Amino acid sequence: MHIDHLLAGILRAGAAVAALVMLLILFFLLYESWPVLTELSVFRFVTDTSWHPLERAYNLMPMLSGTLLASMGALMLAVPLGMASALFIVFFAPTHLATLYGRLIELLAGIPSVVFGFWGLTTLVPLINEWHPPGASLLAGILVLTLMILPMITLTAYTALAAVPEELFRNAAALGLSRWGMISGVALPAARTGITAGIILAAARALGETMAVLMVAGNVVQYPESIFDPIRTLAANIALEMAYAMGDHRAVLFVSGLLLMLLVMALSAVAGLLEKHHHA
Amino acid sequence: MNANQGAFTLGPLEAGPACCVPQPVVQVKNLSLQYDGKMALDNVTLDIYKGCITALIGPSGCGKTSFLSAINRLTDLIPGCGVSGQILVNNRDIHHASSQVQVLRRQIGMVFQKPTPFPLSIRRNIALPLNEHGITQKAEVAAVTEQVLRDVGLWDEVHDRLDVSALSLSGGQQQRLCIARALALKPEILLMDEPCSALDPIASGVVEDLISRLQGRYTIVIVTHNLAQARRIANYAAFFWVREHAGQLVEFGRCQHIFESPSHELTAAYVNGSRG
Amino acid sequence: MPEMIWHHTLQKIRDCGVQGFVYLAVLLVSAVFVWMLADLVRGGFAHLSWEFMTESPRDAGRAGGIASILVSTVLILLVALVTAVPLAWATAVLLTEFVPVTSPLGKTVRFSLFVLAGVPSIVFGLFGNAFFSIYLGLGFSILSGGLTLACMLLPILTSTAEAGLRAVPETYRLSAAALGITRTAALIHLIFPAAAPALAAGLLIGIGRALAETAALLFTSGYVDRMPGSLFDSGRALALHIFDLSMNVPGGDMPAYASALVLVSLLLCINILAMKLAYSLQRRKILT
Amino acid sequence: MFRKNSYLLICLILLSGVAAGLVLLSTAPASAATQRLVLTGSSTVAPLVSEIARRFESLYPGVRIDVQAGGSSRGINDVRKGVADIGMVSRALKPDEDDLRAFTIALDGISLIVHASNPVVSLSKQQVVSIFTGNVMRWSAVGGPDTRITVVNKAEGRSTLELFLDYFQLKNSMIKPHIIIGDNAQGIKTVAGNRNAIGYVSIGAAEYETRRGMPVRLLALDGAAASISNIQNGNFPLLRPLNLVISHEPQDLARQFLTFAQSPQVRDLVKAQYFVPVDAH
Repeated sequence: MHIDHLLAGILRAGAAVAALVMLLILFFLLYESWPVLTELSVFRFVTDTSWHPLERAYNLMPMLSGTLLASMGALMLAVPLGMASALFIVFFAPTHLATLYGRLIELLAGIPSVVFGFWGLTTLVPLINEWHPPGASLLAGILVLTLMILPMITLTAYTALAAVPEELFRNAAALGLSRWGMISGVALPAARTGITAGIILAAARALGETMAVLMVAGNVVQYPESIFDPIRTLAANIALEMAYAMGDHRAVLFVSGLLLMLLVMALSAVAGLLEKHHHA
Repeated sequence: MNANQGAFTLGPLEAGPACCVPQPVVQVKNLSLQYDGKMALDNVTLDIYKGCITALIGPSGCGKTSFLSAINRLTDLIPGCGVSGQILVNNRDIHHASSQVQVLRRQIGMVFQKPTPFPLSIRRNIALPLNEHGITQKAEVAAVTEQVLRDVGLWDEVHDRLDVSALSLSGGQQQRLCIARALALKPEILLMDEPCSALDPIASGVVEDLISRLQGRYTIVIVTHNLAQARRIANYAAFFWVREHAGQLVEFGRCQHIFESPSHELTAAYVNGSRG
Repeated sequence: MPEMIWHHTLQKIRDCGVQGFVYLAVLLVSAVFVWMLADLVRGGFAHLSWEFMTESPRDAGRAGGIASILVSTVLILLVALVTAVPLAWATAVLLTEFVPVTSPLGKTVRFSLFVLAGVPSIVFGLFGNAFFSIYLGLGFSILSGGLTLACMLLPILTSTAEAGLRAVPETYRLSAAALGITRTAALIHLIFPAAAPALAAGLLIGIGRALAETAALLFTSGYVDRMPGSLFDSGRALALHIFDLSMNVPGGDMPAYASALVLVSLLLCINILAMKLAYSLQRRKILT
Repeated sequence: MFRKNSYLLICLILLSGVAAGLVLLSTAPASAATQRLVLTGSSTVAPLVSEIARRFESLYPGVRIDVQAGGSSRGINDVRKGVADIGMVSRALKPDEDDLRAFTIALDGISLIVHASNPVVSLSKQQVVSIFTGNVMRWSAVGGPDTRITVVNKAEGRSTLELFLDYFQLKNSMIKPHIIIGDNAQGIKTVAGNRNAIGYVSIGAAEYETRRGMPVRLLALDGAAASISNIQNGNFPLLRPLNLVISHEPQDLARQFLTFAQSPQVRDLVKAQYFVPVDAH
């Protein structure tokens, strides 16, 4: 009896520490960004002329727009391709090919972002540069992000589709539905919540990604006029400037970290809710 | 190996004395049980007699399994389960602060509906609970293992493969192993929750036979849906019924009485197969 | 009925179109990935050698190998695991075995881990820099990098362990309790062994994550590329080495390719191992 | 028995962790006994200091010197925060930095670089300003091929950027860059990989990389060729000192290292990096 109590006590302590990490992170982000949040008006982050921290201009909007544009562009490419990949595995491919392709996608899901960034830097950027200088651009960022989130979308969509009961398909086939009729009418609606949750998680990943984008997007703070213009994302900005930032500048970087975290948290909360809703 | 070796006294079952005496070992007084505030068992008072087989019968959901779990305090493990009333085992309140639940459960063995061997070897399945209760000497553990496997008639079937996974046994064998595992701790009381219902008819027959041979040595409380089985092996029977969404004890008495001349019309209807 | 035939023809065309799109997409995705992997192998294989694995980098990584990088990577990983695994598994055991799913404690812990799982890695880097490097005074060291990674690994290790422990049949717990076995003993002798494949798979996933991480280490473990003498020294992780070589070292592409190849093969092995464990787990579930 | 295997695997991973931990614990006291110096800051100074540190270590066994690049501002920042013992700063200290003390170890210049295939050999001050502010978008306007110019700018916090802006009397917000880079080496690598790019870096670093075969070329500034001799005789207009800075009275080891870094013992190293030793100035 007492040994169980002892163990429960130890476990409680462990769990408390694990839970405290979250609070600690929040506390330190707030603590470090506090000087700016209290001294500077929040509007400065929207109304300042640009992002020139050494000239005390702290407009985060160009980087926020860069972050959102890169993520949305990546989603626009990765969702159709990822869905097609999942449909291929579940419905179109012969078994051995499906397994092979599934393995390929699983392998890609494990490739670190820095390798994607490296490949983008050495292969994609020079290619785009040939076509439309300077090469390091929103487009390169979008392409690299697409490669990164595509496996994620495929795997979640595959899991959701595989969880649709087999009888539904048999019934659909018995009703004489065409293949696309079956997929669009039965499979996709049945797997909808799972797929959506996967896409939202992929979006969160794209928003928070640092290294790959840092390496290929050019990192110029601006509102891009075309996809060939370079951009800087919030995450890349932190990685780029954190090392030497002092005073307000450092605090603003923590603010952008906070902003990024809230964005990503909101997305994963939506995904979590969807999933819960789905299971209920 | 000689079965009578060492301190272990249980002889071959066939030779054991069969004594079922109307002397209460377990006294259940005003037991009520609820899950998250919903009453599952309402005010049950019942005595379990020493050395006898008591069958708990009644339709599904009338609280028989809950009643069983309350006796060895397995209800502690169910979140949101509340128990009120008193249960005395050998005149000691099982909920009394000084009574240790591990000791209680050693004293009261339990066998579940589905065979539940641990994913370990056959030998380890029996050795693990022994070790946990302080019996660690290898020779003693081996002796007990052989003894209880003989008791359940499994020794001849498995003695040459004690180190294979218990999961490789057939369903009937697994259930007998579970009974052997419970017997290894030398319990006074055995609780059995439909021990035959998950088995095929032949395996079920073997296990039923085993249970009836255990009569007299152990006080057995068995939940069963098989009325014929209850009639064949039990000395006493307790009939439960659902009233107002909660299980209640309707009638308790000798088996013969319950099945042949029940005092309550519900019991009569149930044992005749017209209700339930 | 000509309309009906027309309708069916349309359907067929549509089906073909969809099929065409799916095949095209798959072909494109496979082609790009094969292109990428081929690039890595082509670029890195020639540079790989025994010396590359056993020598320390010289001349900013252009010459020499990655031995010190590998040592730093392993050390950072170990610090992360030694810290995160006990915490994560303790939390998982508490959540599955000791508190009900709906209890306030369980809900709080689960919620905070859920939130933690959504935090971008660069934010972990910010936190690690502010807390471990500056507030605790660990500076740029393997210790602060490893501890930052540990925070990052907590949610993934906890959730995999929790799922693994929950998959252990309830009957084991009940029958162990019915035999008067303490929870602690049941945990050690029954539940942990039964959940071992899931725990191992989760551990491998965590290791994979940690090996791939760059952003969280940028401002915590630093990027000194020398052989670390102690945990208080700065150490450059393999992923960070690739980043530095490709961004900051003219002529660093070849060793960067080779390092990337090493990292990807390492992660590949870990993934295959994790997948094998997961599959064997599934197969066993079907068998029993 | 896969379960057994995975149990073994877990044990193995954890055991190796514990073992490694023990090994490290046992080595920790030993390494605590060795003296350690951390230097961070300018990517221009870092390669030189790394070489100096290596020589210093070979002269004084048991000393470990870690060098990390990241920009002059980082050097100042880290020294102030106590994260680094010595900061590397590739410019003179500013008036608001009088809490620090600087030790100059070499001189360097800053000049523009283009890809080696670019026919342009020199640019006037006005042309540079036009290019960097986005008024001139194509190389043809300054005598090059008819391609778009890719402007490579330095990230904020780099002293190379500050000195460049100062010299051309620009503000960073006026520059219309296409790529932002951090380290000198990244700038050289970017220009080497892009035929249309123009950037500006430390002359020493550019010289070092061109000698190693990087396809970049230094442009003359205001008619003065970006050469070592022009820096040495002070004819080059965009000069700067390479400094090591400290925030308080240096400990024994730090003082020893500072003295060593300024001594003639490292002059060959300074020259090997294509910088100009101070005593020769």
